[in-house]
Amino acid sequence: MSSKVFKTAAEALQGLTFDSMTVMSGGFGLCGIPENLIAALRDSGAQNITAISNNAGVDGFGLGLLLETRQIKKMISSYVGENKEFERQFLAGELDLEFNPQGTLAERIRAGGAGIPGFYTKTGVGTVIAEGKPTMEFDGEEYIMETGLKADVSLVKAWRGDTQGNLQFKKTARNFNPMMATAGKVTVVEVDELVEVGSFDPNYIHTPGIYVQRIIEAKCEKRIENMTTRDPGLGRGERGSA
Amino acid sequence: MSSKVFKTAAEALQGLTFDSMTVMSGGFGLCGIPENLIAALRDSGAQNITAISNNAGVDGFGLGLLLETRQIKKMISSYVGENKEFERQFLAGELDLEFNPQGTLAERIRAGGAGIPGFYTKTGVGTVIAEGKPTMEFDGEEYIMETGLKADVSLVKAWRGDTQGNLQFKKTARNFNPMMATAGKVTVVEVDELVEVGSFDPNYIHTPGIYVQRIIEAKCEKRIENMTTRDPGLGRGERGSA
Amino acid sequence: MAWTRDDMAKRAAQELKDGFYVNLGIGIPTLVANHIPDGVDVTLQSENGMLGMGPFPYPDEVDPDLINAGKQTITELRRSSYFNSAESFAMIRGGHIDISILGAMEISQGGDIANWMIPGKMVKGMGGAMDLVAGVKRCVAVMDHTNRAGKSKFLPECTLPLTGRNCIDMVITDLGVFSRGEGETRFRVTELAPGVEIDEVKAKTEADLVWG
Amino acid sequence: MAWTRDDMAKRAAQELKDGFYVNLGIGIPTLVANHIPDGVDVTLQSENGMLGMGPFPYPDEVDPDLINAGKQTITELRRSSYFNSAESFAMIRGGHIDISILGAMEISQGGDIANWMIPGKMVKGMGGAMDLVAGVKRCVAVMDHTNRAGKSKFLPECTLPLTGRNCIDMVITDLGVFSRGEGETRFRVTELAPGVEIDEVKAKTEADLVWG
Repeated sequence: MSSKVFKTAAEALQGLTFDSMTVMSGGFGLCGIPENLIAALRDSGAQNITAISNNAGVDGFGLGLLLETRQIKKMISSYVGENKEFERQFLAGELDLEFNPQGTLAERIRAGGAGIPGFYTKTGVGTVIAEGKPTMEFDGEEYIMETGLKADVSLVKAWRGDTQGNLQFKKTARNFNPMMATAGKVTVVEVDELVEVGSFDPNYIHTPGIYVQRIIEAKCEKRIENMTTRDPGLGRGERGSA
Repeated sequence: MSSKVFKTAAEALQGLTFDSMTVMSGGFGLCGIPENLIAALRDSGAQNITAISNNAGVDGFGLGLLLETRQIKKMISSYVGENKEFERQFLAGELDLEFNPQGTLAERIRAGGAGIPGFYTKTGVGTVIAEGKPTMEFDGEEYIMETGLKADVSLVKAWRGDTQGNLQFKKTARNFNPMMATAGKVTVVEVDELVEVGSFDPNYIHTPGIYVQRIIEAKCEKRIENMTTRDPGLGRGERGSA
Repeated sequence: MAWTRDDMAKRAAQELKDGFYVNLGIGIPTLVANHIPDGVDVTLQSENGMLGMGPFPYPDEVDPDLINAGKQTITELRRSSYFNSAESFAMIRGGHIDISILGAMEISQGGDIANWMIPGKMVKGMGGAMDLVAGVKRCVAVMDHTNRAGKSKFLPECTLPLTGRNCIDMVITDLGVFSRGEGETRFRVTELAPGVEIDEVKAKTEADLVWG
Repeated sequence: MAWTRDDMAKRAAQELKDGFYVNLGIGIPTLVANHIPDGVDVTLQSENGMLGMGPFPYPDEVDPDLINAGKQTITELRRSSYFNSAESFAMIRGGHIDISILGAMEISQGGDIANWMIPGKMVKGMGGAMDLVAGVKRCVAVMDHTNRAGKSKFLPECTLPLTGRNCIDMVITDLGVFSRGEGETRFRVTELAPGVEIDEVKAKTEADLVWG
C-alpha cells in the first residue's frame, strides 16, 4: 500500500494548501495542538484561511502564528482572546469571528465527519446563538438546528500513531482531535511517537486509520498556558484517593 | 459512595422493571448480549415491553426468551428472523415491529443519550423508511429527520468493569452496548470481570462510569450463531499479514 | 454579615450529594472543590474531556497533556477517564451531569442567566457555558447580589445577552440562597447569610421573588 | 459463456484499488475477498464494528466475541481496530468507506437498488444495507442478470421496495459489467462476459442503457 508516512510537516502538507481553504486544527487551549503542522501551514503561505478551532492560540504560538502573518480571515471558535494580536485584528474589523458554544462546535464537527448535515440541540435557545437558525419543537420544548462542519484539511495532534494511521491520544490532549480527524477531506496527523502496525491493542484505538491520510512523527514543545501546582510541602496521601 | 455493585442479575433489576416499559438490550446477533440480565428481565414478569435491540435473539436464547413468554409487545430492530417464535408471533399480528436501518438505529440511540432529539440522514431517502418523516434539503440533496431514542432501562454487556462503572468492551462484542449505556434512564451492566477502581488506564475506558447505575459480574454462555473456521491443515502464515 | 466568596462556595458545596457527577465553573465555583462535605464522594467533570479531575499536581508531576477547562494543569485519580470533546458534551447535553455550579453576571426571576458577554467589551466567547446551562440536570448560579454600583444583579429580566433561558434552579449570593423546585416558576428565599435581614435583601433585589 | 458466481466476484475484485477501505455484503460479495489482486492491499470493514477483518479462525482460535456482520466467527489482523456501531455507521454515512460491493434483487436504470424485502414474504430487515448504499463513496451491485423465470432484474424502475435511490455506480451480472461515471445518469455496457453477445444482453435487459 502506498505509504501514509511523511518525513516532515512541510512534506505532509505538500499539495494540500491553497488560498481561502478551510482548516480544522485540534487542541484545547495549547493542549493537544498540532504545533508542527500549524507552523508548516504558515510557511505554505496560504491566505484567507477559515480556521475551525476551539481556541486561537496565544501570541507567537499555535494559531497565533497564522494570526501574526494575517493568513487567517475567519475563526470559528468557542473561546478566544488569550491573544493580543487576535483582539487587535478583531477590533479593527480585519478578522471575522463566529462563536459557537463549545459543545455545539464539537458536535458540528462530529456531524460533519459522520454525514449528518443537521441536528437539533437545546444549547443556545433564547440566546443570540439561535438567531436565524431553524427551530423545531420536541416534546413541547424548543430546539435549534445546527449544521455539520467539514474542512479541506484537518490538522490533528495525537500521542501515538501507527503507519496505517491508527491513533491513540493522551489524557486531555484528546479533546477536539478525534472528531476533526473524521471531518477533513484530507486529515494530516502529527504524533509524538510513530510505531509499527500491530503495536496497538485493537480494542484501544481511538481513531481508526481510515480517517488518516498522512502522518508524521514530530517533536512538540507542548507549552503550558496556566501552570498550577500544589505546595510540595503537602503530603502526597491524597493521590491514593479514588 | 453508595455502591453500584449488585450481586445477581435479579437484584440488579430490582425496582426497575414494570409493565409497558421500554428496554434497550445490547448486542449484535448473539455477540455481546447481556444474557443474564435478559433472563432476569424475563423472571421479573414485566409485560408489554418495547425492546430496542439490533436483533431479536434466537429461539430459547437472548431476547428469544422474552418472546417465548410473550413479554415483548414491540421490537425496534434492524434485522430479525433468526427466530421461529418471532416469525410466528409477527405473522399472527401479536407483535409490533419497527425496522430501522442499522446505522439509523445506532445513531438514534447515540442521539437519545446525547440530548439530540432529531438529526438528518440520507439513509432511507426514497424508501419506505422515509414515509411520514420530515425532510430537509442541504446542498441540494434531500435528507430525512430521525429522532433520538431513550429507554427506561438499558441492559448492557461489557467485558470488564470497575466498581465505579467504568467499562471496557471486547472486540466486536462492543457494538450497540456503549450507546445504549448512554440512553437508559437507568443503565444496568453485566461484565465478565469486575475489577477494582484504578485497574484501567484512564486513556482506554470505553464507557465512563457516569453512564452506569448498576453493575454485576456474571458468567456468560456466549453462544456462537454461525461457527465458521478454516481448515486446520492450512498453514498459519497468513496470520502474519497486516 | 454577608457571605465571603469562600462562604458562598461552602454553601454551594452543600448542594453536592454523594455519588454526584459535578461540573464546576471558573471563579467562585472552583473553590467549591475545597468544601465538599465529609462522606460525600463526588466525581468532577472537566468539559475538555475528563471525569475524575484530581487536585493540582506537585511541581514534578506537571503534564502539559493534562489540563482542566480553565487550562490549569491538574492530576488524575484512580477513577478517572478521558474522552473527546463531542463525548464530553454529549454527556453534558444528554443530562448526565447531576449539577453545574457556575458564576453569573445577571440572573432573571425566570431563571435566565447572563454570564458570557458585556456589549462593547472584547468578547472572549461562551466556551462551554451555554451547553452546560442547557444540558445539566440542575444549575446553581453563584454571584454577588449587587454590582459595584450597588445595583441588583437579580433582575426581572437580564439586560446582558443571555447564556441560557429558564435554566437556573438555585442562586447563591453573598446575601442568601434563592431556589425553586422542579416545575416552579418563581424563586423563593430559602436562606439568609448570618446577620442579613430580609429587608436588606428586598431592598437590593429587583427580581420578583417569593419572600417567605 | 456467462460468468459464474466466482467469476463475478473476481470481476468485482478488480474494482478494489490499493489502500481502499472496503465493505463487502453477504453472498457473492463475500467471495470477493478471495480474489483481491496481487499488490492491492485493502482493509475490510465489518459494519458491526471492525476495520481490518481477517480470515476465518482455525478451530482453536474461535472467539464468540469476534464476529462479522454475517455473524460468522472471524479473526483480527495486526492493523485491526474495533469501535461501536454508531462510530461504524458514522464511518459509512460520512463517506469514508471507498467502496461497497453488495448483492441485489433488482437495479433500476437510474441506479436505484432493491435488495431487502419481497412483499408477502417474511421480512428479516434491512440491517445495514440502506446505510451502506446511502453513504459509501462507490457502490457496486452484483447479481444474476435475470431471475429464474428469465425475466430481467435490470429494469426501468424497481418493482420491489427500494433499499436506496440513485446510489449504484456499477452493476456486475453474469452477462457483463454496466457502469456510469460521476454525474452520469445512465449506465453504459463496459464489458461482456466471454462468449456473451451484446444482442443476448439487450434481449435480457429491460433497463434503458447506453449500448455502445
